[in-house]
Amino acid sequence: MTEADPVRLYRTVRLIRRFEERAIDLVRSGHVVGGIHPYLGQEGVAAGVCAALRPGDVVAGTHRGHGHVLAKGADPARTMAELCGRVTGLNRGRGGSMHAADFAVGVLGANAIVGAGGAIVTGAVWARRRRGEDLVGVSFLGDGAVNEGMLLEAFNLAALWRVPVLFVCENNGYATTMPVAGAVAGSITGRAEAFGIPASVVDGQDPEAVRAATAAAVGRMRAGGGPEFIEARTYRFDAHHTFEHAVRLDYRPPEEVARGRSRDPVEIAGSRLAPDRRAEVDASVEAELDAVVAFALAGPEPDPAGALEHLYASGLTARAGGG
Amino acid sequence: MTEADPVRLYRTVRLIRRFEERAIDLVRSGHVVGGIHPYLGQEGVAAGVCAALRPGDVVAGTHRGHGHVLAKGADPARTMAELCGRVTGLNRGRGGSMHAADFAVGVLGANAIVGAGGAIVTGAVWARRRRGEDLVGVSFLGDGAVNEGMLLEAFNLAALWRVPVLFVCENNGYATTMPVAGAVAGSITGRAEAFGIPASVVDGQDPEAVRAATAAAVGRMRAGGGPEFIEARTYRFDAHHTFEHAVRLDYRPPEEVARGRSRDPVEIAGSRLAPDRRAEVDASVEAELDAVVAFALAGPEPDPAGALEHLYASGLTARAGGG
Amino acid sequence: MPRLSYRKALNRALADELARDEEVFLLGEDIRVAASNVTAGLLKRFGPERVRDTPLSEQAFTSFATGAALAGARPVVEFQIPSLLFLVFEQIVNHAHKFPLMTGGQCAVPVTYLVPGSGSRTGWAGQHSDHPYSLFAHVGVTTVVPATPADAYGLLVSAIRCDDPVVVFAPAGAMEVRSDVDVASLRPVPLGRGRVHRRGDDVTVVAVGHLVHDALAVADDLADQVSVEVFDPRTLYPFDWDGLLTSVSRTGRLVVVDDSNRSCGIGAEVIASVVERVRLHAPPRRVTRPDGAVLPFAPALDRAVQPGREQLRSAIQHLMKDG
Amino acid sequence: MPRLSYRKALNRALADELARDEEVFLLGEDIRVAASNVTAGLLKRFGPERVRDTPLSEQAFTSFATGAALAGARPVVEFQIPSLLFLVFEQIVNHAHKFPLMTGGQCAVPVTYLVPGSGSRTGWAGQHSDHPYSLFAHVGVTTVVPATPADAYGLLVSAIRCDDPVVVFAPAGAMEVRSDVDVASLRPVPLGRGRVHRRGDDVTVVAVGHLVHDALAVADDLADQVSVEVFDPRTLYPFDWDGLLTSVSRTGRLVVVDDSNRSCGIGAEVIASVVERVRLHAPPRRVTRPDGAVLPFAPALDRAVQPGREQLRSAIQHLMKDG
Ligand SMILES: Cc1ncc(C[n+]2csc(CCOP(=O)(O)OP(=O)(O)O)c2C)c(N)n1
Ligand SMILES: Cc1ncc(C[n+]2csc(CCOP(=O)(O)OP(=O)(O)O)c2C)c(N)n1
Ligand SMILES: [Mg+2]
Ligand SMILES: [Mg+2]
Repeated sequence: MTEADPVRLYRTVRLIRRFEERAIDLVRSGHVVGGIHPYLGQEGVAAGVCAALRPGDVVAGTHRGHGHVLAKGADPARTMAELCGRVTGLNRGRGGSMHAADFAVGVLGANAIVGAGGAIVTGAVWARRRRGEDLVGVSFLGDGAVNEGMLLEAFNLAALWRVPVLFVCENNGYATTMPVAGAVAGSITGRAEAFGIPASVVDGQDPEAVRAATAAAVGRMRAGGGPEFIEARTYRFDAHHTFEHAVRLDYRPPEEVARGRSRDPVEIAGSRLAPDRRAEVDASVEAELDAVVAFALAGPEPDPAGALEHLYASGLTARAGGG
Repeated sequence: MTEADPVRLYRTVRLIRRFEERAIDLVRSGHVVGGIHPYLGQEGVAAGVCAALRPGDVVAGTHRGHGHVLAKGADPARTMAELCGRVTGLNRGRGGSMHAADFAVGVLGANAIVGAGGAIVTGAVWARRRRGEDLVGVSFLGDGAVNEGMLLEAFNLAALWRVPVLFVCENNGYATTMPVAGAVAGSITGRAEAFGIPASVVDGQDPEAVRAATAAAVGRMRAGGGPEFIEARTYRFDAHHTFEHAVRLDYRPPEEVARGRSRDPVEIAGSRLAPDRRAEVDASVEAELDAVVAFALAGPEPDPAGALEHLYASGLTARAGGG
Repeated sequence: MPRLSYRKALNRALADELARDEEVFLLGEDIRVAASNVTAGLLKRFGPERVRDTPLSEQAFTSFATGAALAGARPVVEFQIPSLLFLVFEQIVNHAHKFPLMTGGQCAVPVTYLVPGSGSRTGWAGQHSDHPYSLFAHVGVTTVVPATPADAYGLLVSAIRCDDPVVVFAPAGAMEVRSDVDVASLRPVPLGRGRVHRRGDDVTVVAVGHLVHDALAVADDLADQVSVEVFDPRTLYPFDWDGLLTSVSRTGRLVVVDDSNRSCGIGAEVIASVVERVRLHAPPRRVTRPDGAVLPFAPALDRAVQPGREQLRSAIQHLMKDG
Repeated sequence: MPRLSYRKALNRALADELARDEEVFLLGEDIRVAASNVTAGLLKRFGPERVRDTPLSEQAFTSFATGAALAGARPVVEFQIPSLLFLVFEQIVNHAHKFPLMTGGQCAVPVTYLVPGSGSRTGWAGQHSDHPYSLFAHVGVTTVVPATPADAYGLLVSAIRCDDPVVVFAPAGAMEVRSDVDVASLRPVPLGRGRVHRRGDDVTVVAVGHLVHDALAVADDLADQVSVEVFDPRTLYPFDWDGLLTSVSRTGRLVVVDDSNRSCGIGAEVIASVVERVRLHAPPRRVTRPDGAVLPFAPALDRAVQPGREQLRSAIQHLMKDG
């Protein structure tokens, strides 16, 4: 969809929101081991960006990755099953929250290493276009990532070789506890502009604004343009990671958190729907998520005997570690 | 010297020129094993920059490093002895051309890894200033280095923490055989500006212009400013590395080479001296270099039994590799 | 006697060294708010110049530490994830480690790299669960893996005082260990000296890091069948060969249990170095991660890839049958 | 029969694979003009889309290759210096190697990393003389070190066709080897299969890469005293344990000569894996670089740090005396 579709956009935002809330419940109940980096508050970015993409386009996500995976079209049930480490998960339980991937819908994977996705998606888009496919790519990244050298190198390659990759920086104000001002000399958009990459800022809390900005950038890319950059200003409503629910880290003033939470993408997108339409969507999302959680928890856990399955695509079998 | 001193500047330029030519002779005669990256044509940059520094300032050089080492005040005889792998060399014959270092005069070392010096000199300057020393640092780098992520990360740290480091990019048009236009999306100065680092372009073939630009930048840094960036436009007169004397690599049009060579820093600096003064300097440089080469070749070669001396500063002795 | 936790022991070592030596300072991500807890309270006590929170620029801040060390400081660099050591491998191995020899002894690089929570933190999956200590033992960077709170304190202190780079791995599996320690009795523990945790006559079990506790448990379990000596090398490079040979010469049997990959791991090194010099009664055995291990997300798979007590027990029993 | 050089064999392997499979392409620095010679003529024949010269951005182009491979391409990435593998260690080990398992088998990453001239090129000093193959054998990335022109051809072809990442080390000490080869007879050589270059009864010498030629020379020299079998593993990971055990079970004696650092090197792995399964007549021996080796510049020092024929000869002789 390159046209606005407020219902679909709202549904995606709402789905991600409730998916994350349910996932946090499953962290609390011990079903999701290791915790998650909740996407709460940032839903508008993934939803808006992916609303402007086609199924054949590819995206590379981040450690805060569920939103990207869902917005690009992965099955929420298999995504949740992955978080629960079940064989029915997207990655057969091998990846978990930080590595959820669904190549079938163009999700090259969440990635636990900050700044790592940019070069990977650039290579993937380049290789498929060389083969004649008409696609673009999106690299999601956080404000922390713009300080990683490997990402800046990727900006250069994409710009130089005119690979149509949209770099979407979700500026939620912090890298874990580090505020942007303490980490970014210059500006975030300036980082991209230095490589000749057109860069703009968008209100990341408004999914429709994000969609429109993405549609414009992607339109230029499909028309033969090189990479583009969007800084989506957003706010993380919850913890950096669920471990923060247990350990109190003191880095965001309460007033700031309140202000940040006051611009809620779910409300912003929801306010554009008639109340009964919105209620309908909410109910459908709720029903879907009940099924999602049920599916996830019903999935079998993987057999430890197959712990190293898929380690080598060539079929090589690794020597065991036993005595 | 922050004042112009045409004689001293010319002497430095001339010394580096003739040092390199003598070193190339020693490569040909087999006394310098492994070859060198000649600095021919770029002498004005090292000479001009270091003319604006104080003895207590520190510099980090590159693989094309002899010019930086000499201009900062290292003994040419011990530098040449290092190239010849003698115990009388700056590094006792352990470093060679690509690692020549002289901490006593603030040379933290040539460095064989492109882009690596920036963060090192930033840390060194920061640590010494924390101790109350009043110094600045210089990181020399090539046009190829501005594509290295580690260097871009260093720009960010230096800018953020306002460490007075002058990044001097010697844009000689090529990284080995790769022209700047094929490697740098955006512009070289734009890379620094993206981090809020003031950047300017200077004629690198004019040592006095380089000195003046450096003095201005260093003056701002000593007055409490953060890092600065200078792009010195220069030209490499000879091969990327002496191996190119044997293997013909075809990447620079002959007209371009002729044009580049027509602006010779030795001539430009020399033309500012009265002819007899210039002749005097030339003679003194020649005499010095005769002594330099004699000293270098007279130095004993290191004893293989001590091959791993200095491996560990803590005194740890490495286990041998023998059977 | 108060119970000292491993985590608190690291914190105390940092505090004591910061207090003792003005040249010690900390660098790392979120160390201000002590996301890993090992830096808790240090910002308040020592201020932001000595507890420096960094942007996500691991390569630059690692080499910044190298530079600071060249200038006489003693930086401690904290990494949030073991695989970040992959990202800065070049900076440690090619620069920090090589500078003393390359410069012919002109400098020392006393940097400590600290990884709190190395190895698997259940649920952190593939990119966060590495235990790459054998890599550093291979390149010859001093490598420390403390098993107990007192050793964590004493080895970290010694690492900071060492004139060479030292990597300190604090295994996730040991971070929660507590023991009865008279805090006033905490002392530096010499690098390169192992420790016999349990005397035994029949077999020497070399156990690394958190696996020391597993080895002790297995030894106790098997006490009625076999007399097990548990040797904890504490430092993997340089290794305490004398200490180990003394033990193995007496027992004549060797099992190694180590949480790194099998091929070219420290387990291989221990076996090779022993059999080069001691004739064993039975073929030695190793219990390790499998070759090429990538830790899968699902907890049961994750556990299956790590060496466990069952495997160790079976290795000891088989070995006793063999001779 | 024509004399085929090792260098030319690599060139031919690249050309044949580029011709055979449209998905094969090359990435690297100065490969356009073939600074290392192994890409000579390829630009002209296959064009700049398939022989892609890159900016100095090793991290980005390595991950670009990962992305392209995820999209079905088969990139070959050339590195000019062995230590550049340190710089991209994260990109290879944490991404390319881990993607198949982490995604639960959704993808393959068929990238070949080629290092022409690994190990010491005399006079290139500390940062250019590494031989880090054991690091890749530890992490479990397929690692190949061909000794002869025919194996260089055959293993590089197999590496390119392999569905997993493969690192191909072409030792500087082997690059100039030429042998009589019927070019029409060149064939892929299976990965993971060793080769007995010389049959013998008394001792098995495992020799890696260029050291195969030294081992053969020593074996000939000692022919009147001892019958030496020379085993060339060719692939270090996965290792041909069956092939080696067959040899050692017959000879009952083992010496390894390998150009990596001693601690946790492939030499240690070979010894450990053999003594776990075979009772030897005499303690095994290794000839390696010393622990933590950094190659000093001066040629005599550089040589002293590398394993040599004298050391191998003496190791064999001592071993024969031992039992
Ligand atoms: C290269 C790297 N450095 C550090 C980390 C540890 N880490 C995980 S998330 C994170 C913060 C990332 O901040 P940002 O990019 O702004 O994304 P956000 O978490 O705000 O979504 C850090 C430091 C990592 N995973 N990778
Ligand atoms: C990180 C890194 N990549 C590649 C190389 C190999 N190399 C040595 S010099 C050089 C070219 C450097 O170009 P530039 O920075 O412009 O400096 P110049 O040689 O022109 O002085 C290359 C690619 C290296 N030494 N380090
Ligand atoms: Mg952020
Ligand atoms: Mg250049």
